[in-house]
Amino acid sequence: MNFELSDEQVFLREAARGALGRVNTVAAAREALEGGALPDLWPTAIQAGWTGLLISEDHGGAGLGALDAMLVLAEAGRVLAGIPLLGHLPATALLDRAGFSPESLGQLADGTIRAAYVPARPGDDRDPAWTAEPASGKRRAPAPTVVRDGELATVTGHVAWVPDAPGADLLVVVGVDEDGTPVAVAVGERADGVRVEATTAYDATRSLGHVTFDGAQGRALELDDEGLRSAWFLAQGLLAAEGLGAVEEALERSVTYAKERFTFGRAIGSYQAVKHALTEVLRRQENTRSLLYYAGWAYDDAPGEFPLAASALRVAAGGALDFAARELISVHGGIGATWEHDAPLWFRRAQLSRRLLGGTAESADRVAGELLTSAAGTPA
Amino acid sequence: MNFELSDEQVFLREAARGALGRVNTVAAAREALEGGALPDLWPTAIQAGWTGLLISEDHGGAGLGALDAMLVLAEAGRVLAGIPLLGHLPATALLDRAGFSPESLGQLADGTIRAAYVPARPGDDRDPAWTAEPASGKRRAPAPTVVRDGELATVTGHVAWVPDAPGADLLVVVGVDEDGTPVAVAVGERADGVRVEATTAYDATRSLGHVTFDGAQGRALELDDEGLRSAWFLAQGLLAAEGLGAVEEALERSVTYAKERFTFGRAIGSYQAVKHALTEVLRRQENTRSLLYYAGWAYDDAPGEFPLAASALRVAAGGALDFAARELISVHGGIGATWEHDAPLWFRRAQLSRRLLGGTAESADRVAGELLTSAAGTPA
Amino acid sequence: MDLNDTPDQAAYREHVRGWLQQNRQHAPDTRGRGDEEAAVEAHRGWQRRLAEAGFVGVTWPAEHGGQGRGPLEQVIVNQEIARAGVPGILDTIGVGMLGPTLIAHGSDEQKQRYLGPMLHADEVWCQLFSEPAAGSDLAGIQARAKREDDGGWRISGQKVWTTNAQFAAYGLLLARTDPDVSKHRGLTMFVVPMDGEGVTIRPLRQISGEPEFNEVFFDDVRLEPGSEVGAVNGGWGVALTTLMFERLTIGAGSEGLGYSGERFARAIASDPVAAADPEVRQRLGALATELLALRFTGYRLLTALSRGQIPGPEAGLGKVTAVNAAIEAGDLIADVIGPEALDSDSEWSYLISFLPGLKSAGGTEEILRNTVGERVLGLPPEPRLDKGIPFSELRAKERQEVGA
Amino acid sequence: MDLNDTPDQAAYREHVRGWLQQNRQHAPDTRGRGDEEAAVEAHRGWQRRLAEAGFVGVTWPAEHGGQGRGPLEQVIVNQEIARAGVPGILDTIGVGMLGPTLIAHGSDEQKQRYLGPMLHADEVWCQLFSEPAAGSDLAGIQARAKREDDGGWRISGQKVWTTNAQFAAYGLLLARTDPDVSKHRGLTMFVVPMDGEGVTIRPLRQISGEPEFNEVFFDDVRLEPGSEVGAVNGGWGVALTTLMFERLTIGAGSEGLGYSGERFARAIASDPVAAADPEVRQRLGALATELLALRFTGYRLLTALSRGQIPGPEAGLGKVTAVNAAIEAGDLIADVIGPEALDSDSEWSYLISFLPGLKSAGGTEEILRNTVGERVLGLPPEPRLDKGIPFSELRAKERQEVGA
Repeated sequence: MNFELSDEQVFLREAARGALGRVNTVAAAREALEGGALPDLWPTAIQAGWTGLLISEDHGGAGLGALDAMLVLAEAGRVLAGIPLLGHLPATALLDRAGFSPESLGQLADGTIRAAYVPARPGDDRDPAWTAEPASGKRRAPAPTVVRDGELATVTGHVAWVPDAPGADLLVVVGVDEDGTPVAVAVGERADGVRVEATTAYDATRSLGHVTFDGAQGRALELDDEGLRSAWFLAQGLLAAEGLGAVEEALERSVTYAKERFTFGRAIGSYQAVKHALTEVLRRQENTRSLLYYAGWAYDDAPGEFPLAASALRVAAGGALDFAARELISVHGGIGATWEHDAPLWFRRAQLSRRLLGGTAESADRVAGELLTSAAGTPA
Repeated sequence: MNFELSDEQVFLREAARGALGRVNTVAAAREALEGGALPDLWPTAIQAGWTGLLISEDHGGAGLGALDAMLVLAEAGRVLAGIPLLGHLPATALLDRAGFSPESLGQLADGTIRAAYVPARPGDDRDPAWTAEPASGKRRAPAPTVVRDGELATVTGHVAWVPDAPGADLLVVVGVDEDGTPVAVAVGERADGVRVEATTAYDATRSLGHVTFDGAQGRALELDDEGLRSAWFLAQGLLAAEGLGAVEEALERSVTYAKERFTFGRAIGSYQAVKHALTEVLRRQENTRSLLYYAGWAYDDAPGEFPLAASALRVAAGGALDFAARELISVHGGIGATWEHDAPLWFRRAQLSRRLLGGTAESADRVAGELLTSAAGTPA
Repeated sequence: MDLNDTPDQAAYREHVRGWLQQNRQHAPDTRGRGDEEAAVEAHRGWQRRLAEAGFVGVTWPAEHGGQGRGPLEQVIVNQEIARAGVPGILDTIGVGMLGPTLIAHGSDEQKQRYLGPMLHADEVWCQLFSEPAAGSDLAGIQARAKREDDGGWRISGQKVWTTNAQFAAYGLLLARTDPDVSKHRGLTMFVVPMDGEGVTIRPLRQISGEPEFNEVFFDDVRLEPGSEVGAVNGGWGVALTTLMFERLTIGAGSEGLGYSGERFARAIASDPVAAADPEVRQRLGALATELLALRFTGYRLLTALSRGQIPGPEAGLGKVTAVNAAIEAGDLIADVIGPEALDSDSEWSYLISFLPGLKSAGGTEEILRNTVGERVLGLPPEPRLDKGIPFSELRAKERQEVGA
Repeated sequence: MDLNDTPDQAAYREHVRGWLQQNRQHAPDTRGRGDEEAAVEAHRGWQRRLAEAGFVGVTWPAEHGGQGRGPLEQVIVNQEIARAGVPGILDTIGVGMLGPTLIAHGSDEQKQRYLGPMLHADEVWCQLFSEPAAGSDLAGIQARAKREDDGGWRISGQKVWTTNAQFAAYGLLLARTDPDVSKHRGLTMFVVPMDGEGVTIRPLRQISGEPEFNEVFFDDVRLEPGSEVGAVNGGWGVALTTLMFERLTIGAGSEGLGYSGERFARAIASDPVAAADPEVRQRLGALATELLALRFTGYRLLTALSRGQIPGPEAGLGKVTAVNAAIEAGDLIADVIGPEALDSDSEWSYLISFLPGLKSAGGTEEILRNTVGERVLGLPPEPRLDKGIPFSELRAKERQEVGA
């Protein structure tokens, strides 16, 4: 057993931290709320090789695993950096797995082409239907419909709140054919019948798009059910990884302030109310980290457990970041809740993140569903 | 506006506390766990006039209201006393409201006859069917069926975990006729086809019975829908009132110990972890008390709100007692979790109480249902 | 238990309702967000009109321009104003807290000069207590007041979380007049003209971007002799009076924040899938229970007030209940609606952004729980390292520890 | 990330598995609750058999009868024992914590005399640290040890929460040998024969009614010279060693409590209505996430151990996670099943009753959070009123404050 990062992974993480440290992404996050432009970090991603992280070496990528990708996203999350990897990485994983055209894969790997994953949530033990993100409300939307004609496929449907869709060159959308069987289709952003309405909500660093396909044509990818499912859970894991990084930074900032700020003659970190809350952040952070390792391991070594692992990771990360962000504000007192302070940027990140891609509540439901399905086959 | 107890109500409460103080009910609660007999507090109830609390003065009762009844039960709950009023009071409220035979009402009022309410849960906004307590599991059981023949009624069905059913002389059961319309029927304990299986679980002070009617004959009560519904919510309120009393006593004991017990050179009550938890008990206690007043007021003055009020009261009381009982143990450290200590008796009371009569979760669902029903008729 | 009016109260309610019906066309529309200055002027005029009708300072003694009525009558006015759908008064802080403080501790001259214009909103007031380093520990105030030869004063320092400072005529300011005694003992309360030279007001935006509060800077601001309220170095006692009135305002007005189970239920009811979901219902039921408890705790409090009782610090637990239930509600609604609930146009986005700041406004939950634990439950206090130490030494010690 | 065995580990696992297959018929049945004495004897025989095969004290140095292997091999033994469905060793406390303490601090004579019989369960050990007034504040121990003229000792006092005392041959006891120095400095560790004159053992029943622990009373019990472990008045350091091994045991064995999402899911899955209920699923998903995190935190910990790293106090947070998740699970299952779950025959009734006691066993959550906050996050400590004060004065002060 060796359940720790390899030296290469530690290096990858440190390199990511270094590369992202050169831009003040936190200040940019605030300015973007008032209409400022976000720094373009795609060149950084290209230079660091993150664009090809999940593309095999044969196709010009780094051929790394989900864990490596999550480590990079954790560093992005730590400084609230907006890099469109949450959309690109699951899309490239699908394309690589499907053996998409080598030329395109090469361009995706080197970042000349940027892809975005237009997700569908796999069915579960209660309802086998694949569904899409609705614009609003508790009822999930039907996944886009796909009509196949050999390699060609025609897609019709609507998916809301798609991460990193605006500006992507290639959309990898998961829909269902007339039998309800899931199919992934690669659709060029400029294809007829594709509309991406750029939007954002609450956290200006998070680029989102409402994507509409109106008989748009693309290329169907040859993928089995497990491959299609894994993209959804990979996206869950990547989003969660961003959360873990944000928690780490929030905890560091909270601890620093708790040592410096005095009230009633003592540093506030000496009071149990503060101290116990910050150890709770630590507890959640370390639990999240363990689940991140689990998900990273399962992606490669136990794909049957990956849905469980990634969903649990998402639940832990979502809760941890919400808790850590509120605590970051609370430790700072009133000033922590003002526009000029950085703490609200973590709060915004926390609130939006846990509502994306089905929301963390959906992930908790999935954890239960996976366990209940296994349990149904096991004597009590 | 006058939203406080009247002098008479304060007197009723003090008298109840005095009457119940004469027996060591807490010690008896522990002994009963090992098979000891519980003190018979029915004579105390008779002497204090509690048996006729909800029977009108014309029929020999005290003609008091739900609030008065809840105040008495709070005092019973404070000392974990097992008095079969939780069964008797809703039953007598139904009988009195239905204008049951004056002679019987007189005997019920003076305690010569003891009644028990065999409850059915009224339908709600999601499912209009009346249902009964199942022996086990999440699916609710069908309410007993009633076939009416004028005043006579034949009852068939099963209701599990009925408070105070064992030893009751008269069972007031709520069932449904062939149309699903609710009907209350008074059935003598000795009637053919009646079986009461005495049971108990976890809290030996709580007498419970699994009640089976197999074509048992009794007298149908003339009651409207609201009357029948109110019995269910009255039982909820009474159970919650017991909880409030138990919380008060648990808080007092916790505070006393937190002042006396020292660790690291300070009384443990000076540490924020203990202090903040105990103020949380206080907060919940006072919230519960406010809702108890609300429910008491609504029973008489705003019956349309009584389901909401009693359900909210039950939610608050169930949560408060669980929290207070765990805190009572926790403040006492390891010793608080031993058999010889009194704290576990509060814990047992808390765990069983919040699973009876549909459970507190059902009450929370009902609060939501009542509000959602009102909201549906109001513009957003 | 009786939630009905007495005959007297019913008559008073009738009177208020009738007046509002006749005068509501003069009420300003507060919903639009246009020109702030014009909105303030309109609101000022509305308070003046209410004051002339006797509906401002209902509980103030008649000799100071009030009505000398009980707290239930004040509630009746509030309820009827809410029912009529018109705004309340502009200067709730002055009329609710600062005026009563002046009545209790001010000189006759001060009462004469300030109370009337306050009631009529001719002069709006603000409260200048909190500082960046004196929030939870209010007695840690660093703003300095130095006496001049003529008995006047010079003020320097910074205040924060000041509501209405941007249009206030006067502020009630707590400043340190003697740093060489222990921290509660060297404070004095002052009346400060907000247009004085050296006063700078800067809006402080909250998470939502809205400027809910201000920072106020005092740079060697001159006060005339007689500006002190109460005794020199007796400011802590004066401040406690203000805080008691603040507690009354918060406790009795817990629904004033606009958080109610009914409101949140309406948001859920509009989504039939959510309204039938057991998990959503469970959460709604739990938070609505808290908010119902808050409402009826408010009625208990009002009953106590109407009997002349002063509520203890436990009244502050109502804020804890309100804020935490509203956080749960915001969470639930955002879970149901999804990212759209966070869109800047959504009322829920504003609610969600507002709550973290509200959590520490008027004292953090932790400080409140300490106070309630000690003063209501009688639990022993934490060891205090700052007792009896001159304020100046205390500051030096802190700087040293952080440096170490 | 690699959860697989190395080739060496795989071979070792094969060896253990083979041995267990051949010997499992000798394992006692621990499920029945019959004659306790006979059950202990059977369990003792099983540990002896495991010891002879080299499966007890896997990580102990070979010179003391151990195998000198790494923690992962110990885990392999544990896993294979669990897989075979047979009980583990009888004396987990002796072998896991007290033996290693003796190895670190005991005299050569003590190691010679005690370690072998401990491994073979010929002599079972118990830990005599906690007292009624020294739980969270372990250094507040009051049990007294007085030196005799011949260098022996007399022990008086009371210990509590003692597992296995009823059949232990020896105990490791912490007692106060000098009350006139500050509390951490006047303590000494001793080996105590449990059959000595003046030793009284009383079972202590938990909420469930099961006697999980004992109280042990010492009434002027004589110890021979040389019974002290480590230096006289150096007992606190010895105790810290034991507590470090306790942490390792708890941290690495967090699943030993038998709480897993899979187990709780089986209980829910048997009720199809519950299994489809969104509220039930949400709660199950949340608590199962915690328990999954615990499992993989355990693997991280084992990896660190296998690299020779000593886990810090944060390892104790695993217990917090485990206990709180299990409380949630008990709550959920009782909500689903109803009162029947609380029936004394139900496994859930036992679980629900067991947890409140477990919450404070091995240190309360509050103390742990203090320690982690200070030693891991580097937050400043609370002011300590007991530092440097002689123990005897401290006690007098407490008595005075409570009297006041």
